[in-house]
Amino acid sequence: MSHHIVEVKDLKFHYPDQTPALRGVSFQIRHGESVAIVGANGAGKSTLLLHLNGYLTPTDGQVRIGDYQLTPETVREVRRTVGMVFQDPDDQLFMSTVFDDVAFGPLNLGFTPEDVTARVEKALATVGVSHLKNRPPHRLSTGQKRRVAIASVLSMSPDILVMDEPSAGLDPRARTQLIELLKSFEHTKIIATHDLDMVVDLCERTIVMHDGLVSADGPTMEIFSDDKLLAASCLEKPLRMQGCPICRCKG
Amino acid sequence: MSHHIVEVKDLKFHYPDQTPALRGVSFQIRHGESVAIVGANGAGKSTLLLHLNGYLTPTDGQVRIGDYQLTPETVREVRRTVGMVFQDPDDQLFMSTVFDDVAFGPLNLGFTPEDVTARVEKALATVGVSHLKNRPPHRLSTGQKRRVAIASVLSMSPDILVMDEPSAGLDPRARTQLIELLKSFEHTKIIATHDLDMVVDLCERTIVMHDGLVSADGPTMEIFSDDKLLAASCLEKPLRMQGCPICRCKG
Amino acid sequence: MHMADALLSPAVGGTMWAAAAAATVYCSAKVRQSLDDRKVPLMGVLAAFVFAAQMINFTIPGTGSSGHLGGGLMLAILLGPPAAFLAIASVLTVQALFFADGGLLALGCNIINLGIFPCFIAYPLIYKRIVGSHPTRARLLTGSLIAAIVGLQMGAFAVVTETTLSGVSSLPFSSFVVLMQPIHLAIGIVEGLVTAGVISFIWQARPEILEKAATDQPIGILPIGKILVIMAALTVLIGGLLSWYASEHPDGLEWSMFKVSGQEELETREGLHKDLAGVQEQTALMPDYGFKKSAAGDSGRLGTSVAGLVGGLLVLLLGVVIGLVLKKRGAGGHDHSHPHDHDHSHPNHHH
Amino acid sequence: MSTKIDRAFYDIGHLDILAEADTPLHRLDPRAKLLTTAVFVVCVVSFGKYEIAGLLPFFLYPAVVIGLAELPLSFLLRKLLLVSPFVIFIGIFNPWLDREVMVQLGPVGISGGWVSFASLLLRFSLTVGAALLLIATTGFGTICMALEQLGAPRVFTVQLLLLYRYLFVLIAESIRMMRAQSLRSFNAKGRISYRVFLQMLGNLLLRTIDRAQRIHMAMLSRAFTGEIRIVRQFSFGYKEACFLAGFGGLFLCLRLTDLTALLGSLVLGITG
Ligand SMILES: Nc1ncnc2c1ncn2[C@@H]1O[C@H](COP(=O)(O)OP(=O)(O)OP(=O)(O)O)[C@@H](O)[C@H]1O
Ligand SMILES: Nc1ncnc2c1ncn2[C@@H]1O[C@H](COP(=O)(O)OP(=O)(O)OP(=O)(O)O)[C@@H](O)[C@H]1O
Ligand SMILES: [Mg+2]
Ligand SMILES: [Mg+2]
Repeated sequence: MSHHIVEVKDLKFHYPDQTPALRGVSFQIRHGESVAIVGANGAGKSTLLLHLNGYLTPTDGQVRIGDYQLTPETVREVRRTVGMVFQDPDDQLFMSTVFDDVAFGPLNLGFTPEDVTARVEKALATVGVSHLKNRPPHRLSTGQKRRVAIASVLSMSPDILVMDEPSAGLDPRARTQLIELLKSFEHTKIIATHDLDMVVDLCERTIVMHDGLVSADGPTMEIFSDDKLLAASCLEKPLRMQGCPICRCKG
Repeated sequence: MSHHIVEVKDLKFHYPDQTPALRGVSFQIRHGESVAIVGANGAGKSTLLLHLNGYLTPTDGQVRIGDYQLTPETVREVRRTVGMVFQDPDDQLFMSTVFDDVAFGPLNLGFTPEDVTARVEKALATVGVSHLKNRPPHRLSTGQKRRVAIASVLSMSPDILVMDEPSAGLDPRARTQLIELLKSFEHTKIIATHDLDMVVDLCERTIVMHDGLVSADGPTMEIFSDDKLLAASCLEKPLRMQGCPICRCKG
Repeated sequence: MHMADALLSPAVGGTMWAAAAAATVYCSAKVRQSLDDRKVPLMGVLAAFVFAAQMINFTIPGTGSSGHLGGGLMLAILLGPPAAFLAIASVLTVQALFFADGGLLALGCNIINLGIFPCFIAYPLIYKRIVGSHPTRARLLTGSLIAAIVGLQMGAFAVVTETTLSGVSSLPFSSFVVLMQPIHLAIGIVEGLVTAGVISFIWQARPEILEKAATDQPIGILPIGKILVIMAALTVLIGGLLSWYASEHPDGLEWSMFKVSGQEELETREGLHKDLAGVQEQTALMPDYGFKKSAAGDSGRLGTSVAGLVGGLLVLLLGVVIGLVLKKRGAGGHDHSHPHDHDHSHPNHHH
Repeated sequence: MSTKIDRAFYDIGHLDILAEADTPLHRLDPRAKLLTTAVFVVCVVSFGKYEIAGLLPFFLYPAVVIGLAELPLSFLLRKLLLVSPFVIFIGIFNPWLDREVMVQLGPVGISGGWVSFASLLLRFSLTVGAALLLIATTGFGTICMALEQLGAPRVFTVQLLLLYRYLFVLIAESIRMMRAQSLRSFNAKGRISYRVFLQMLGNLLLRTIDRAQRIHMAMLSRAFTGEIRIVRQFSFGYKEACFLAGFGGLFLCLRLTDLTALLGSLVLGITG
């Protein structure tokens, strides 16, 4: 058994129209790590995440999650291990009430109705939206939807949380609350985002993608101090590190 | 003639399902001003913007744009004056090529084909995407789409640019480029956003909305130094001001 | 056009309901067999798309009226017959429940009229034959136009048949046909043009979508023979119903025809109805309009009917009073106002 | 923002909220309400073409339901007023074709056509009203589950649930697109030409298909195997049986006997 929970080796992927979205990506992630994936629009972040739960099948290369090499046979096991939170919560909340949505995963995993209910209650309580149980998702606010989307994944007790732009569209307060919530989780976390300030708060390690390749991989603070690297990857320093606009001093 | 180019007086609006989205909003904006509208999710920002070009009709109250009181008779003139950029560029780019999309407004305004072409070329050049002219919009990156959306409005030579979350979904570099681009425009600008750091860079004045009402209106720096106000409106200090040791002491 | 409960008799409505239910079960089984679980969300979301698309209207040049997408044929092209049939059926169910389009009993008719014809006749037998797997603009246009027109003509004819069989409308069969078919020719042309336009847009932008739709469906092995058998069975059923009705209620269909052609013979009808009155009292769930009508001049019957009216109004009044009382009682104990979701309640506040 | 569908879209949201109320009627097992509504509709449409008196007592049911479920009458009436144009269109031929005088009220002779037209409108408001009440006291999701328990195929009910869920998302999307279009159109009433219409629709469809793909991904990543499962706790108990038997019996009784005439002649007899 490998001590790496996620291992990606020389991953390549072409979309059907021949766009080469990933051109050879490799990295390993250990249990309990919290890793950010950053990079320009179109760098391949979302495409990479979709490989981690076997939704896309690599054109070339391998993905190993926990003890399993990702293959059509193991994909079910892998999806149980990897909880994926999508960018647009409307895509993820497809059932007609919050309860049904959060119960969807556990039911598919074959739990008894009592177990399912217990899991749903627990997941909703964890993200603090138990009172929304019977609401239809289309009547939730953006922040509430995001929390329910996270609960819908937590209810399957995944080992790894994979998230695509979790802070998009949230107002500043809701964003801070989300960051606090994610901080409180013990899961291995992999977060693709443009919100570099959230990365500073949440992830000790950052993988920079550029044009379908990993252009850097290291401690977050080191990455964000490397001006040359940032410039080459269409990134900038996190805002809080850019200096205060009022007193013009460096943070 | 008023010297205010935008004047909103006691604006109230209920959605058909009786959600009171605006509960009495008033402000004036002068020629050339750049004003941010900030507030929590659901505060009513987008709803307010949709009144500025007469898309929504107030339940009560008035909107005056330039010399025109907004009425069904003047709405044509008003829409020509007010260029609106939507949050999701996919909503705005509905034609099958970038050129057709940017030409859509001028054609409807009745310009000759030569004029239309000239306007399109100019607008595309202004936002720096002339090379994308013949591409279908659904094949563009997020940042490119955003630029084309702005061009599609610039081609009608509006006096006022109204934008809803222009920086959403952009990578850090694209965001900075957008801010620079917007800075270079001489138009009166009204920008609804959660990106308070962009507000600091772009807008000398900020209107804070809370629950369908204006809870503050003043110079951006003053607003963002008022911790109590921010807390009451579900906001936080812009990120760059959060990291500053000097301002933190002040705050 | 949607059939409505109010225009239906229980016999016709019930028969069509049974047919629609059978078709739904059949198509569900087909979709499950295909084991393509990608289709599950696609069907639901495309069905929702039909509603969204219907909000966008275009102006038909020179007429001042506007046209929009119907959706049946387009769903068939994108999803294949069985899945498209289910999607159409779910669109119609939502319309029946929320949009006051039709009603619950008429749902069966609507599912058959607007689902079977585009999915199992117009698409496989016309559109697919004309367009084939290598579409050109011209083929797409011809195929969509003819398929849409034929589908809607059949649907319209079914509406006329069902309405006439039900006997609630006085509109004679033939003039009803003359009224409906041309209207639906126009609707069909619009539908065909829109479908062709949208499909060629998709073909240009993302051909792989249509290629996938065209190849992965079990459409090639779609049992045309079976469908023809089902259609034949339906025809026999409707035909049987029609003739049974015609003999049972001569003043339904035939009388209407006579009236239009000016061969109305009141005397014979009178006689027939007296004979039928007894039968009709026993089969109380069947329309007994002939009976009431023939007795209209009779002062005794009129007396009863005034009494009936008075009694009916009394019960109605009683109902209103009961409703009000119940409502008052309820209002005492409950808070009526449903707080609107202001979309800014941050869940943490509720911890 | 005033097309029929647009309006109906907000009404759907409103019906949704009504269905969330907590009254004895709302708590009833949906199957009982569904079956009762079915009996109601069949009884109503089984009346003869010229029946009016017999239909009136059937308003008892909506009155009781509105009362028990504390529904806003004005809202329901407004929805009813959006009478299906088709019914009017077909029905209005009756007075025109069927002119034989049927009822003589003093000097005024009322033709069979008018009587049958009135009857048609009564049926219409009863049947459509019943459907609205069902939705307003039950909610769409619950009705779908009831349908399934009554034997509807799973694939079909799942369609219904997904359709309903994404109705809101997609309509909001198309409203935003029309908004963008109309703001750059400048002509009166936001007319859309065929060419532009096709491109809007095409783009919307592309986005819808992409969305379906993302939803599928979301389903797969939650162990979806082609089967949608739901936990539900309905029980068809004593209350439900009473409701169904009580109202069902009442409807059949109203249909099969001439109760109203009896009551009416009783009253007329006393006063006369
Ligand atoms: N369905 C698709 N078909 C073809 N090409 C695609 C598809 N989805 C993405 N691409 C292309 O693949 C590349 C990587 O896209 P991806 O969505 O992974 O980028 P990203 O890093 O997530 O960008 P963003 O920050 O904008 O979300 C881009 O060039 C994109 O245009
Ligand atoms: N079409 C609609 N129908 C009913 N209510 C609506 C509609 N659109 C918005 N609302 C409601 O109106 C209020 C104001 O919404 P609005 O979209 O203006 O907020 P916002 O400030 O733009 O929020 P965000 O920051 O999330 O974009 C919210 O309570 C919202 O739920
Ligand atoms: Mg992405
Ligand atoms: Mg908004």
